[in-house]
Amino acid sequence: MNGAPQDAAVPLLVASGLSKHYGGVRAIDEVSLTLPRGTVLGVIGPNGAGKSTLIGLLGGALRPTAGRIQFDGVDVTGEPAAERARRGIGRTYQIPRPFLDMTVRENLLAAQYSLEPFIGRQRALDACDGILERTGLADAANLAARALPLLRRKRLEVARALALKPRLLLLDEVGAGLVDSEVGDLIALIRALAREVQGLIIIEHVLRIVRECCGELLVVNFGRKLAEGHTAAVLASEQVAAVYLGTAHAGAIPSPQAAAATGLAGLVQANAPQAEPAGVPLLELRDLHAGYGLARVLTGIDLVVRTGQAVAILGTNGAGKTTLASVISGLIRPSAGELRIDGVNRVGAGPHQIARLGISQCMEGRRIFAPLSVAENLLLAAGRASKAERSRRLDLVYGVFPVLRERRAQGGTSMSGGQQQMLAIGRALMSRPRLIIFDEISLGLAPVVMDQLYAALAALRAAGLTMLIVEQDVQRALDLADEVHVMEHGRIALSGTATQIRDNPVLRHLYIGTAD
Amino acid sequence: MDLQTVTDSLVSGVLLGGILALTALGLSIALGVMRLVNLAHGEILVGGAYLGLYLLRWTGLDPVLGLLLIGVLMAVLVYPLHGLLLAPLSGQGLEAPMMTMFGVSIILQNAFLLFFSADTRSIDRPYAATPVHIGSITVPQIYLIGFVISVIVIVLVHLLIARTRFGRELRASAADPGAAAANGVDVRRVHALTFALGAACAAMGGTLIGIAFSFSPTSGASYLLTGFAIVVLGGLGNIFATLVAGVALGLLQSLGGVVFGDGYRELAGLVLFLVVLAIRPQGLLSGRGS
Amino acid sequence: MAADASAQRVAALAAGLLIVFLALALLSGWFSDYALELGGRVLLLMTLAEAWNLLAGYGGLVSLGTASFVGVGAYVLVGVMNRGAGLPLACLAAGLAAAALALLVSRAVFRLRGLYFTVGTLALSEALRLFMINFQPLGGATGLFLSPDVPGLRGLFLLALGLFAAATILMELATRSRFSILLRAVRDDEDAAAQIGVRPFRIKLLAFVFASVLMGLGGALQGLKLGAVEPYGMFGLQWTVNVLAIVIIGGQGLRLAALLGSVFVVTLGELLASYPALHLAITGLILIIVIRFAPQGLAGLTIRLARRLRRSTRA
Amino acid sequence: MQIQRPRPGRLPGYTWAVLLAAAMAAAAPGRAAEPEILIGASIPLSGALASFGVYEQWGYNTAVNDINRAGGIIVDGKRHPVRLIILDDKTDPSVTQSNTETLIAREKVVAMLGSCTPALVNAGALVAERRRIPLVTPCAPIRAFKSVRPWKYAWDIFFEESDLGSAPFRMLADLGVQTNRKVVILHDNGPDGQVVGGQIWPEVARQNRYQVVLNAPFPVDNTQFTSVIGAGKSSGADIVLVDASTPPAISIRKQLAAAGYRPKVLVVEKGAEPQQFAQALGALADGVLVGGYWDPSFPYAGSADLARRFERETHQTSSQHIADTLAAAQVLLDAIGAAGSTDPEKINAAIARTDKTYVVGPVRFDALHAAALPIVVTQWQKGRAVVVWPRNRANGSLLFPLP
Repeated sequence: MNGAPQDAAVPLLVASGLSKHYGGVRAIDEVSLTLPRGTVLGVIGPNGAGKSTLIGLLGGALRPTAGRIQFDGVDVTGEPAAERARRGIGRTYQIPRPFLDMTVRENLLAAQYSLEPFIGRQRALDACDGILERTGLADAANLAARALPLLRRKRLEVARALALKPRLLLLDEVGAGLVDSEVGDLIALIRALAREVQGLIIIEHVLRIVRECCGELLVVNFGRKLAEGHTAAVLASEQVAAVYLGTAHAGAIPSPQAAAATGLAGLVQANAPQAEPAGVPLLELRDLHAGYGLARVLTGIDLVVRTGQAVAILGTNGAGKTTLASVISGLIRPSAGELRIDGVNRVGAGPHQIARLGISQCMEGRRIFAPLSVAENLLLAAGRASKAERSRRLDLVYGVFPVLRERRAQGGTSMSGGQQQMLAIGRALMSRPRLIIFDEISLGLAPVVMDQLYAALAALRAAGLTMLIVEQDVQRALDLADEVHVMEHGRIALSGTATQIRDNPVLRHLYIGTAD
Repeated sequence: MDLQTVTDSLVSGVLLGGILALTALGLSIALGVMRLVNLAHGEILVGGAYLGLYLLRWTGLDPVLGLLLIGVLMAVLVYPLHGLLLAPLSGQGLEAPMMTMFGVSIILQNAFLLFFSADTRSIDRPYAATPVHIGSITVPQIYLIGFVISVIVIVLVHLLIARTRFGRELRASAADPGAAAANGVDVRRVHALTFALGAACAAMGGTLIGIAFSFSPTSGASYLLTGFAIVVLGGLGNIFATLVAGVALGLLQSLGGVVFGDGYRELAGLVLFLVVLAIRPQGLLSGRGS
Repeated sequence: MAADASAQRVAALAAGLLIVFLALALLSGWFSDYALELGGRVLLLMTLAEAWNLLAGYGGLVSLGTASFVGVGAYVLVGVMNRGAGLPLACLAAGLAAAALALLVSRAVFRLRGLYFTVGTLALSEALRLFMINFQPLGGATGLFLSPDVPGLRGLFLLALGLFAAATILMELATRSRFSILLRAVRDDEDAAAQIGVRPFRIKLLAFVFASVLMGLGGALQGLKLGAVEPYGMFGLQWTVNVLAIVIIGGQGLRLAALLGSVFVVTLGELLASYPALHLAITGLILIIVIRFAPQGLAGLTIRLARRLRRSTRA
Repeated sequence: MQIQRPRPGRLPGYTWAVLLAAAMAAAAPGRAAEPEILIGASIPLSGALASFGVYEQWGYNTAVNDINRAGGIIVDGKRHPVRLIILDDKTDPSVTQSNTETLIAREKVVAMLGSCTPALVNAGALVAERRRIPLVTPCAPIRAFKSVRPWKYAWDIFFEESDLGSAPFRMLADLGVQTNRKVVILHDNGPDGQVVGGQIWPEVARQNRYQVVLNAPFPVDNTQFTSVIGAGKSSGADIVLVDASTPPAISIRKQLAAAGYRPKVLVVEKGAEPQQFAQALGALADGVLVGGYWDPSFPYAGSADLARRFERETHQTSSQHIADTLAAAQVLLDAIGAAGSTDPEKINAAIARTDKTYVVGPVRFDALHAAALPIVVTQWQKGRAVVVWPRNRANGSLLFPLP
């Protein structure tokens, strides 16, 4: 495509000592990798381990704090994304970013025309339609991208990257949320692609895709390289299994939390002044539908959470877990169905009203307020409580997470991911809630931190807090919850007690994809 | 032009800058918190000046003493506007609210014309026309008074935003409305109050302007633009930065005045403004971009 | 749909437009003076609105700098014609000058995204106005007078028509061609666009220059019409605001908007000019009401009405 | 930011759109001539100059009402009432232009009355010139008016800048006022400001052996003068000449005082003329001199009760602007009568022949279509404008030095 050296001796991509730091957080730290021509490299690791950051650095969306990137023997470290794309580096976004107000075909044409402004119209169209055909989007060619549901948007990401006729293709979790059969198709597609492009880097949660597509595998954790080598070998290693599958924790709760538990009691039980008898439905969803614009994410959810219960919602990426959480907390207005709190239908109530009903949410991605200090982040949620009451609650939260007391004067986002998550949990507690929705709190956290968090959750539960846990991490959720619902494609596919679910084969199928 | 003159005009530039900062404060808060380009800011400012004028005429209350009252009055007057005009437009991008406020501005202008006639007014106070000597420097008393008041008000607003619950809710709503709401903040109410707060500051600044200079139904526009310059210099919604930017602009304007003649003071200010935009889009002093 | 409009269709379209405009040009002989005057005014405003729409609607660049380019166009036309140049040359110069200004400021303003871009362009135009007021070589606040005699109403109307024709064709090119695809890609997601090789700065700049040239020519026409240009009038905020009002009242992003909006604004101005006290206030009121209750503007209403009619006729 | 997304336009939709424009244009009403004699005016009733608009509106209407009460004008042997159509130009030249076009094209007016200040007057006059419709205007300083082009259809009744500019010096000489010979000039860079402050004052000062120690121009809407005033103060000049519109004029007066600068003579042209100047400044206005061209005390028919009549009808304080606007309208109406026709050419010719004394004094146009009004110097004393020069017009004595 352009005059860069093509001889096979030069590896397609060489990244040396790549680092990306945000303030104190080291998203990527000293990662080096070499991609010989014709290889398919898989990158795995817990969410938030820095995989997407890595892609960003390679694709040029992010400027590295340190390190160099050579593509095809040329140093491209300084080049902006557009120039790298023109050299033939194509990428997809984990959260799809299609051009929402253009048709699917136009999305591809954009890539075509940016490369060859004077390409014959017909040729361009044919090329696009060809790609749409392969990616199974042909039927949607003239739809506005806005109208596509999440999974198809992910397809569009791939298609758009292909329209660039890339030599190196970076795929970021394109398999997420696919069911088995779809995974099969995707694998076929990736294999076909591997023959066309000169190199392929795949970030994937779906182990089956990793196994069947990637020759080489790189495991990232906390932004550092954890392991590297032939896929089979790497996957076999205990360490990797531990880190990645997130089963690294000892089942028992560390003792220090016991102390906290008593404090917690003060925080939570006050919420049930007339000592609500356990088992009264606190939250009830009836045939709930919701979505964004035309994309319907939730299609008929029925769910009951009783006081004192710990309910877990499991499910693949894009199954609608977080949407469900947002609907409950009033951030998204359901398109149909009922949202009952204490038996009263609250559809249409604003988030702050829901919050004041004693339902608080520990939001996905923490959503800490950067301009507010740690203490202020906590106080904010205390709302109209009296000064004395506020400081009482502060102390209790500090009791649970002593580190927050040390950092109380700091900016909320200046802390590490784990500490921020603690802050988020503390903040959810400050309103003396009756029910807390924990949304993906384990996202990209060190196992040890996860242990602390889940210990805290256990303590809260012991203290009698009702909780709804939305989780990626099956094991932990199962350990904590007494009732579990597994979501798939916007509906609840499987329900039961933790024990029932635990040994249910369907779970593995739905969640990780049948491990052969 | 001798040194005396230069120092005098530079000092008065600084003092005036403080007043300008006060007039820009409301604009800054609205932009930072509600992402509202308030094109009616100038008219609100002029409205404040008229409030001061008639307060003096009817009650004989000195506008400087009654300044807080004026602010409160204006806040009460505009508070409903938010719920009526702006709240329904939330999530419609920024032109809709912007043009709504423009509509408000022309309505206000004509209301002024109708009620107060097109005459140029000025709030006639003795201290507006008497010099004050600080060492060898001579500046108009009103500049000094205005500066002190402006700084006090700005500090108060800063405390309000930095220390109080409302302040927390305001900053939270600005940073992440969704999360704020999920934590029990009534974002809509916070916005309405912010809007009113901004109007109050504008009104107080307007009164000071009305004493120091003169005003007419149409004199809002120029203050709107200086306001924008200051806001962007300081960075959106950054209180103290706004003060610094105001002073910087005032100083630069009088520098421009001294060097090129008074004709060029505002131009000098705006040129600096554009330069800063080109180099530091996120504002002269704010650390973070928007 | 941009994608499947074939070459012939574009040709057909161009031909169609040509016919329409020729027809209008011929017809104009029978128009009353007043019709010519109003028509000219509407066409000029439509041109400006189209240009603004290219920026905001297709490029996501909400500019408050319209006045600068109008003013530059007007001044350059007058200046050049006073030096004895013919009208075509003067118009060319005006267009080029506007383009030059766009190039000059692009570096600064494109660093700004969203709100900052909007406010930045506003300050830019104000700075330019202040400069023109103080810059004596260009007449300062007095401005310049056009020495050669200006064409009559019909001439002006035809010029406005020609300009609008040019604008339309430019818009058709910009909004149906592959360029529009790139432009909209940048508008929808600048980073994602870069990831597929689009160079956002160049694309935005191109649109900015296009729009500026149109605005400059519009200004030139106005300068010709006035025969005298001075900063308060030509660089005044009212240009920016009128255009915004037209687009918003007409209906943002709908091609019909320019027409409906301009007709509405001009008519309103004509009807209310005799009630000065009400005039502006009512304009403001209408603006607020339209924004509040017809977010899609008059065009949106018309379309909805048309649909309802169709449905009722079917039923 | 989110913007409504454009839908690609469809050709048919677009064609009919353009056709609709044409239809609209063609359909626009061409009003049939009525028995009335139609004259038009586009004046600033809103915007920065709205205060002038009020006076013009009253002056024009009064002239027309008077003539109608007297039975109208005889044209082609028949008496016709006169109808004056006034449009608001929002102080925007573009609007003056389009209003004038509208009045001529839609209303088919046979003659026009002008707006106020050069920018607005020119915008209208240029259209009238193009459409061959006579336009009589007050409120446009003559030199600025003449500088635009040799007029064929536009006529101006106002003062000549050089008269105004030289007045203070002539007064100082005449009344034998004792000051040092230093002069400070502050003038806005508007058209008339340029002429008076930039050219005339310096040259007259030189002729009268005064030394201009400082001459500072500033933009019309400037509010701050600390540095110039500082410079003026340090120069110690006794005479300060200011040419500015009212808002800056007020600021200047305040800042002079606030800077502790007390010249012996303070002339503030333009801005100090309207009553609001004195109202806004209170005692500070006392002693400020301003050139004028009319005062109720003038010995012309109707002068005495004109101001009273204005204040009775509008409950606002009067201004000399009611006189020249009234006169301008009367000149036009008389010309129509003299022409005995509504043919613009004939009216235009009749205007040229104007030679009559109106409320502002004798009006006779020179070759360049201007009739100059003689200048007097008035001074604010306790909220009243008193004529202090020339002696034969004075109705009060000069307050000196500036308190």
